[in-house]
Amino acid sequence: MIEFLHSYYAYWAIILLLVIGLYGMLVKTNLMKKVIGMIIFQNAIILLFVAAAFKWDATVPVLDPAYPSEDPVNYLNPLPHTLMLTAIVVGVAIVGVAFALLIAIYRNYGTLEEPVLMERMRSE
Amino acid sequence: MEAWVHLAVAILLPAFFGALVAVIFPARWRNAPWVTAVITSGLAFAASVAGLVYTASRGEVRYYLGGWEPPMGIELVMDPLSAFFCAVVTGMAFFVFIHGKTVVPRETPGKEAAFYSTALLLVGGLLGIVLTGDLFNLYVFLEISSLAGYALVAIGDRRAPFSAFRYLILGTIGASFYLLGVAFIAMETGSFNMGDVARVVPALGDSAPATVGLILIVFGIGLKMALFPMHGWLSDAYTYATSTSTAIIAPIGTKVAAYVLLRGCFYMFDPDFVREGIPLTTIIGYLGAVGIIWGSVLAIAQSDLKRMLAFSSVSQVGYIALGVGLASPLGMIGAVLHTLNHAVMKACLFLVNTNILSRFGHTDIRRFDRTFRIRMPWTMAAFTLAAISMIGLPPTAGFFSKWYLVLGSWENANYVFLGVILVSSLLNVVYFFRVLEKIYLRTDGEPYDEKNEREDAAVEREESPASMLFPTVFLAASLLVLGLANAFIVTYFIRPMIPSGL
Amino acid sequence: MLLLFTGLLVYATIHLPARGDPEAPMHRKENVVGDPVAGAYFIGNAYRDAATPNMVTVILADYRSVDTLGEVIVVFTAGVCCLLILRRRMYD
Amino acid sequence: MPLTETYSSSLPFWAVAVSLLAVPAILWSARKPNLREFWTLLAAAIKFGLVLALLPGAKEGRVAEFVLLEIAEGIELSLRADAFGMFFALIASGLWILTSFYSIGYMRGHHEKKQTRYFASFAVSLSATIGIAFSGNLLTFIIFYELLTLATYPLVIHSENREAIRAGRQYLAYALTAGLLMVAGAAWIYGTTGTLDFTPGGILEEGMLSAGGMRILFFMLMIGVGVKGGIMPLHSWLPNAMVAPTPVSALLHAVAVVKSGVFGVVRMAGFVFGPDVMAAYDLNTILAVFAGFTIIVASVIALRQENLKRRLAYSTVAHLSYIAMGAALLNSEGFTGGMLHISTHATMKITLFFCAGAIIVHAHKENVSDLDGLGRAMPWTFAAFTIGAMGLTGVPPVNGFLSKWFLCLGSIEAGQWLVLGVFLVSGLLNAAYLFPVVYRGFFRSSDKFRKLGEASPFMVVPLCATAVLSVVFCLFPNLFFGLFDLATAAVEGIMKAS
Repeated sequence: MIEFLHSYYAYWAIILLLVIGLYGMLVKTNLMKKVIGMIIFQNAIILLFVAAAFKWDATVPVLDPAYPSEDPVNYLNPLPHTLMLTAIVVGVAIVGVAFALLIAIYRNYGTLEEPVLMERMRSE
Repeated sequence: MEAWVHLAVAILLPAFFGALVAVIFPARWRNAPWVTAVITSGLAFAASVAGLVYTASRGEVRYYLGGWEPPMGIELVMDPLSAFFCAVVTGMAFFVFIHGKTVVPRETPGKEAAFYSTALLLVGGLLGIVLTGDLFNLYVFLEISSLAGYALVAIGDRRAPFSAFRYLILGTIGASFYLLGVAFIAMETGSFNMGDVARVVPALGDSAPATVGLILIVFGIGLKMALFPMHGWLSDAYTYATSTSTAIIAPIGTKVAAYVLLRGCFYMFDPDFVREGIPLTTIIGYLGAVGIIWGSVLAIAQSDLKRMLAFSSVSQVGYIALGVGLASPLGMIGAVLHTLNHAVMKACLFLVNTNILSRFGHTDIRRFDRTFRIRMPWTMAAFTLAAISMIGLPPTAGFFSKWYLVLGSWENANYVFLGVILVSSLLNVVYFFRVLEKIYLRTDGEPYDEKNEREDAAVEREESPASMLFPTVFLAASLLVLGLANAFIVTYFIRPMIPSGL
Repeated sequence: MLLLFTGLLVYATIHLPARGDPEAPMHRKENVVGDPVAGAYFIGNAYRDAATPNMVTVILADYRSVDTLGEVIVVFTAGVCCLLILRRRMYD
Repeated sequence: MPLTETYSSSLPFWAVAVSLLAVPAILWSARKPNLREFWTLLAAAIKFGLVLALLPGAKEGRVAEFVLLEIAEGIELSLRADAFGMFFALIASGLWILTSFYSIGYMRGHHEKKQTRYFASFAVSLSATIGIAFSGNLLTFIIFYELLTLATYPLVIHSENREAIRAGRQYLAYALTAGLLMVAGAAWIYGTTGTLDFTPGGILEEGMLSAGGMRILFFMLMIGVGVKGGIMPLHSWLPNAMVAPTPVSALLHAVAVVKSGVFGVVRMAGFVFGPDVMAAYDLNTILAVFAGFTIIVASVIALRQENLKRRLAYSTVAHLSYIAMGAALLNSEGFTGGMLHISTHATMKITLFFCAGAIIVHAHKENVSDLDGLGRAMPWTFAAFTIGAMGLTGVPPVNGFLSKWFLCLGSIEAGQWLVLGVFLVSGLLNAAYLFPVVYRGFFRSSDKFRKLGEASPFMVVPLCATAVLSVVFCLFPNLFFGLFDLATAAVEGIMKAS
């Protein structure tokens, strides 16, 4: 049982983060908080990939003469790490565009609270 | 063979190259971004058609980027399915760009370069999704196209940024779900290459993470596709954006999501497993069926033409989902053919919408009257033809995709789908003939007399300029051609793409 | 809905290979049908292929350089998007 | 009777296409009425000539076939001029010439607006009708059937007042629903048999579907064609479509639309289901019940109609079901009678509608009670009306007698005394609702029409021509291009194959 928990607790922590992020995106009414939820959600996925790349008793994927590279057990899996570098940048780009949209919304309506915003949009 | 391999790259490169070029011209060359967009999308279109013909006759093309064989490197795969979708995407983009010559400078003054650059990025991203053979690479392209999509939706009236923000939140959820699904599949199979995944998954037997991964991908992509309960973003996004933005996003955005759905369900996974192991395709099909009815009913309730067309998109996407849901060769033919048909119809209708908007300044159906026909006869003729096709009357293209779907429904003995297709056609009649009556008939109920005739004779013809009229009428006319040539398309282009397991 | 999502994910994760297990499909040299797996190949061959000790760098810049190109395009897209969204509009 | 053989010929295609090709010419010469009407007449004449050119072959049992292209995977857009199709095409294209002449007189006499749209739609309708006649398979049939719906919609809403628009909506709703049911039915048949080609004796065979499935399929297809054919619970669009100009009514109710419907009924009965399947699953009884009900009820309703055109419309509803009834009898006399009634009813009813139109345009009267003494002012018109009325009642020597004779023979042959009773009772009802018009016209006197002369020759000549045609057709049924032989040949094909 302990072993089972030991093997899987990281995934569950990530799921918790995912749910928090999703909750923020779907339920919060402040648009900025939605963006924060989005950031949490994206980063949780990144963590999941990184967790998947993990191997017990392995070192970072930089070639080290002390660890023979013929045996992949010696190094962490480099592929998910690489992919996540890309994913992080993609995430940042999305957040950037989200902020640009928030600026545009604020310029047009002077608020980022969804109920107020809906009210003002309806009264146009 | 050697030279043809490069076709896959030749489709992909022009769009991104054009996006880069479009922004570097000095501001006083006002038409330069437009010319760039038309030329690059035209090149991509030509390459796509060449690719389509090539793959139809000689099978798929695989291009190893950087020379690294998969699963180490990333490959571009141009098989009949992806070549077909490339042709649809680039073709629609080409015609919409031509149409934008005078509209874009009016709707987004001073931002033509950014507009065309973004639009080309959208096209490039979508082409990347279609062509890539790598799951993670697909995510990158998905985000490129999504970002461009958000920005295109955000320009428009005052409400547009908010609808774009909602689209962004939901779109990001969709893309993240996709990535999550990819994570699970990769952790089970050890590879991000679609071909590898397709080989490994059957060997795994019943794998819970891979299944959940597929479900996450399907629902993530379902969000992008505006599949029924996830369609909320679409109507506002399409309505408040500028009309050219809508015209470029609407025909191709949701279609590429449908491509991912097809790819995931029938190519990466064993169709039998998806159909029977987990009733995933059946769920997709029923969601599509509900979406067809729901979208049509809401379309009837709209008084604005653009919004009506947006809801009709929800309904039409449902047909594609329904074809996927049948999970049979006929269903697949119906779905793929409807992708093409609906892309052409919707592009044509949104271009008509733009023509009306730029001539009359509004698209409020309640204010349409018979002078529209006299002032813009060709545009209205195009609208009529596209509307008939949307309803699904022969010999226009819309009829035939429905025909294959109806055949498929009978084959599966799925009477619910059958009923939905029939009922929705009638609903389409309601909302399109409502507009047609307004355009062509006098609805004031007075008898036609000399006074009316003099009034009608006094109305001047003010058709749109040729750059707008040509794509509109061409797309409308091609609906007839596609209708009559559908057997050819099915036999030569769609049959070869049906996976062996289906 | 959130509960459904959580349940689905937990169901999937408990069937995943244990975290850090070097025999997980992602880390093995060959997958079940006998094809090479990318991760192990990178560890074994990155230096030989690109003469760079950092495997992540090799993958980023060589094996999967197209992803990186895509990443650059994403940033470019974001830039153009901001330009399109934030430039002052005519009626402002 | 030689065995049927098929030869390939593009004539059927050109027969369909010629009026479509006339449409751009008609639209192009919108501002020159004489030129525009010239195109219509030219197309009508060429079309008739092309159909005639196919006739010798069809009589010898040689079927001209033209495959245009593959319209859907595995299904071709094929046109086949078999005996039955030829029979219908001959009637439709022949009467188009007369209707065109009459239209010109009517539209100009009435100062109708939008005549260009009118003539263009008319031309498309005729293409669709000939297409229906020559359809070689069910999908081709459906395509032309839907095209006919679209093409006749502008004709129904021609006057663009509220009534017309409502009628148009109703027409669309009925016809498009029907079309969809046919699409679904066709898909079912294709899924079951793998073919949709019309085959004498039927595509379907016993045991292919369960009894319930066969009946549902039958209902789907029969509702599909029955809507246009005005079979009773589905008829209500037809009298409402009366708001259209009279030549349209003549076209809708005598030639193109409703006849396409009943033509479809016979096609379905003889070439899709086939007499054997019909008999095996009691499908003919279902059809007979609906048809018999329609004949009696529509005749009774017609009795009570004050508006002359509406009265004729209900009469049409009743007479269309004669044809369906003929098909339901499932013997050669029944089929022959039904087919002949397509042609005989066409000439008779077109005569009556032409008369009604002439009365409307010339005397501006629409109601039966206003016609007192009009017969003396318009003797030719009323004489023609009398002949038409005699024909519908079944009095020799008008051709209605001929078809009724065969229908009655068929019902005796089938031992269906009830059906025979229906025919006889409806004959009496016909007399009861048509002869009062004649009586009022000729034998009641009124001063209202003393100065009124006869209507324009553009109208009078066609209506007299159709009246004379009705009589001659009865006396010499083979005089016109061997119509009678054609009908018997078609019936023989069906009966022999089964």
